Amino acid sequence: MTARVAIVGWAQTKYAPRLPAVNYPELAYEVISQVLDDTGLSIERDISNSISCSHDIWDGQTISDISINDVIGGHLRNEEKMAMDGSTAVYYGAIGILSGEFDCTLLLAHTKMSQTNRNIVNNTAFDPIYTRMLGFDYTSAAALQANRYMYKYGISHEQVAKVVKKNLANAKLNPLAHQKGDFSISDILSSPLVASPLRELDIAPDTDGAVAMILASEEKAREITNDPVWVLGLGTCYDAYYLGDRDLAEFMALQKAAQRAYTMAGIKNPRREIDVVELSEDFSYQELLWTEGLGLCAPGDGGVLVDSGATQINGRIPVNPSGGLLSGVPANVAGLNRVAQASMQINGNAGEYQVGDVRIAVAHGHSGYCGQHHCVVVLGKE
Amino acid sequence: MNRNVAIVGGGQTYHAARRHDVNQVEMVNEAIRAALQDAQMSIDEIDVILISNMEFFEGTHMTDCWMVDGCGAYGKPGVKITTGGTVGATTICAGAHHVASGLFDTVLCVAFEKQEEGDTGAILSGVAHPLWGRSLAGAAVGYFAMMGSSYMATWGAKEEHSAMVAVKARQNARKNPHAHLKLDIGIEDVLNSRMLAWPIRMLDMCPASNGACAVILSDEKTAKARCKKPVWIRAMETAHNEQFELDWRDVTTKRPIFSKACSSRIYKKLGVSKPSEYFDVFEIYEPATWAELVWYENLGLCEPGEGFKLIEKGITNIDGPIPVNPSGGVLSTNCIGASAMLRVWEAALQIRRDAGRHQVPKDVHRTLSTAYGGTNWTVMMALSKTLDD
Amino acid sequence: MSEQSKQEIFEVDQHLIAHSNYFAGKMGSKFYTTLRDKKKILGVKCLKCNKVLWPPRKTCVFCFSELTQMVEIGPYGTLESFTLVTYSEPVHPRKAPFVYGIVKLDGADTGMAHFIDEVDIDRICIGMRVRPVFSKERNGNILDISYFKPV
Amino acid sequence: MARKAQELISIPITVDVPYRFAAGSYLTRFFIELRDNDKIFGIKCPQCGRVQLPPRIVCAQCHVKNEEWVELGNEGTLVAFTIMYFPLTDPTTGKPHKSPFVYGSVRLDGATSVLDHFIHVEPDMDKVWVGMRCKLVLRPKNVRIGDLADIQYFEPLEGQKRPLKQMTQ
Repeated sequence: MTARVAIVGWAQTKYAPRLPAVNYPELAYEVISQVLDDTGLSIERDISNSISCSHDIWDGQTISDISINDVIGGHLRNEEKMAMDGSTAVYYGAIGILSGEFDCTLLLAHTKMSQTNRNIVNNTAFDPIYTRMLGFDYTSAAALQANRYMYKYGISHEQVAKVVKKNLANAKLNPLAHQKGDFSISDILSSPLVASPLRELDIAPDTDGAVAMILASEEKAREITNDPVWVLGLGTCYDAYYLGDRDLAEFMALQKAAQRAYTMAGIKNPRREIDVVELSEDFSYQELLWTEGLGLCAPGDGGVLVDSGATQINGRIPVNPSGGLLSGVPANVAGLNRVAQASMQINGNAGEYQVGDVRIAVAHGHSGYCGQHHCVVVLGKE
Repeated sequence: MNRNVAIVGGGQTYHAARRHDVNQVEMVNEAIRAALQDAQMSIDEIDVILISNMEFFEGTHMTDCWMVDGCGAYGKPGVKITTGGTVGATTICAGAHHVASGLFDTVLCVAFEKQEEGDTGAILSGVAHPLWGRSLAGAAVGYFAMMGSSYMATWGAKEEHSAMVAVKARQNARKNPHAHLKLDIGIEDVLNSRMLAWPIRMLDMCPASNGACAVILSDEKTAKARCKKPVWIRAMETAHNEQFELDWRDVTTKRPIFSKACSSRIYKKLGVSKPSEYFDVFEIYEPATWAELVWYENLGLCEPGEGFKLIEKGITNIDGPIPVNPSGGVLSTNCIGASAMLRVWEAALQIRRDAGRHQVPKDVHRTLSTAYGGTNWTVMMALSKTLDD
Repeated sequence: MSEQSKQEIFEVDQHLIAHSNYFAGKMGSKFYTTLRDKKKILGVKCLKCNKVLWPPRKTCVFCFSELTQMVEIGPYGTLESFTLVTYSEPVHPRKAPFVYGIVKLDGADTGMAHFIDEVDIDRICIGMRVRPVFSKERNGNILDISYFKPV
Repeated sequence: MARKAQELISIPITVDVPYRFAAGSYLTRFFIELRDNDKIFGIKCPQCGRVQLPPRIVCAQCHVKNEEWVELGNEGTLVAFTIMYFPLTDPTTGKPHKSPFVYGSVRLDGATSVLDHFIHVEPDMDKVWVGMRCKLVLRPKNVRIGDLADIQYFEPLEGQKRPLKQMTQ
């Protein structure tokens, strides 16, 4: 890529299981005003367009960016909404800047999971003709994926539990996380069963929160900050739709999305060149599966990788030092939070969970059930 | 834009109130196969697929994932963008951004709505703030009724004028094989149709349609190598409006209005001083008759208060000097998610002279399309026949 | 706004209710009328991929070919994955606990997600052979198959 | 060969999603004042001075935070209206509003924004006009819940006459 796009600022709410005092535009305004204050930018003078990221059914409002329009500066201006995971806002925002149409883009993702029932919401993502009436939701679908994956590669319950143990311990270092603590493998394996093999601690908790971020062209970024985080690579990919269409232990779409992002970023050997990964594990086992899809280890070796300690905060390739989604990040906000966390690592601003000197960081988000659509973002230092 | 972007192909389904013979995926696939055939391309030549509709209108979450089979999106990049009724045009903007970015050469943009499957009334009422006016919601009809009464009271127009718009749309639709409401009606038929909210009658409003549209965009090199009649995207602009102050219905308002803000920006970009002469055809998003008259004025086709005189004099007829909606427009076909994309595709057909019986007789070098949705939002797109136009 | 922070927390309960009606298409209709009237399960064959897909569809997800040839699959099949669901939701047609599985029917290359029943949860395993139990009253929807059970 | 038309299957599904909407800090105060004190409050933009309804966190025009609460009059001027003949369903109750009825936008004294609500007049074009003065009628206090429905409707002030110049037809 000859032209370059930078992340010049971001802000996050503190995440909580329930924030009943604010509605979602107010939640969004908290992070939007903070990121504008932090960067010293004004909507009127600096922001050329904005992209919000949420779903009507989560928000309980048709065309729900109607309620976001005012706080994001959409009045008489350009606003668009991604009905996907937050990572896609970074992808599309960067493309807008590379197109030459825009030079400074405000991104937002918000969700109040507490205001509805995730299983009823997610049931509507299943096709109405062959599957929805059976009552599936993302958790029961994920359980089928987990079981298939563990069976196919002989991944043990202990290996999966190690992801939970690691991420919830990492989360203790992250002041914004709400689910955290020191859990033993036996604590995790004895937490209440939800849908076998998934137990309560294997599942990202219901969370309310929002993230805002600002992207800028290289020229604009230089005016705004001395510490731009460069967007080096981007990739998205759709997978097949029906639960039975693919072997759920495989990850064609993630592999392709990652390959596209790596090629663009000039990454030839992801295992060596990537310093830290913030990926979207809505469920514990997904961290293992996605590390394989991202090429951090061979297919089926996700369990071996976690056993080796490589993905620990002080390991060879730390994964989710922030605590990941298991520490409490809302659906849809997930991917934008991953990009923000990865950016903090690049800038050395991750505080107690900084993994050391980071030159290349990878953030990942996915939409739909069992990873129907993936988005990979490669970030780098100057 | 960093690269020129052309429309190199497109297609649409026929639009109808009932499509019991197809499911949503199959209906979308009809438009995609038509677009690929029109562009003489195979799905393997498509780099990115952008799928859009009104989110949750059919009661389904993540519809883009469901559409993967019919769109040929398996293993391909793509995203879903939604902006309400404007979404079809927003998706073409997104496609143009993808091509102009230099990362992709060919993009397939898809938009659809199968309104008969969803609960349009319930979902439309959800547009209102849950705690502010939802119990009175569904009043899109009421909104345009207020616009009509404001227009009449201020400018002295008559109900016959809105009826003329209704007649023009449905008579044009009779020339468009894809249109939904192909009605051989006159002014009296409109005035005798059922009163919904004074002065809006049944025939003053758009129908609920099922249908899909697909448009293929390419960079200049691909377009020139592969396409006999590329149509160039020259400018795009988006303007939204705040959530609660919906001044468009009040024609006397002094506040800045989304439609005027957006058109003045796109005219400035293109150096347009007289839009009625600069553009040869307009395809505008008119959910109700009165909105078409207000669009004439907001787009600067005439002075404020003169819009009804344009329709009275037949100036915006298919064979008039400023043809507006020769396709029959949204008043004849409203598959909401696709409606704004159809405006752009129909404009491109006019430039290519491929519109068949609804081709305008005059030369067409430049067109302007508008979209409408959300709480008075619009997306405008200017197309041209050559890069010198 | 200190004054406001002391305010009561004001929340309102609402439902968004939408009555939808989804058309299965001609191929989907043939699948359901055959299931309802003959208790037979149809897939569709992609001649290019040489695969049989379930659910039937007019376009091959893998190669974009137009598909027309419906073929009977099953009724026996192999369990690809399963889960024991312990929670209840209003969208569930069965009361928890129940078992979901993915069944690859004989002659098909893709799986069908459905219920598994009449099974000892301690003995259920991937690779297990299963067959469908059809509902007594069949209405032309996916619940015309009641569940799959071990052979 | 005459072929019987194929039976086309459809699958009816009712999507029913429950929500617990937070009013948020601004609407909470508005609804409590309405419910407990019979008062209507707007919020004033510190930059452009627009007094906005419903009260909201930012002025969309200026993108500044709104903080100044302004009590509005319970009387106002009708700025637009229509007679609804269409039996519009109230999505929160599932029942239709009885038609025909008059529905309009009233600018309460002191407000920049308008408030859309029922206008309690006969559905007759001669009985309602732009510029008509109206007042708010609230539900009895004991049945108020803190909702826009605590406002029953606007009713015209007595002793007004339709201005002659404004002939609608």
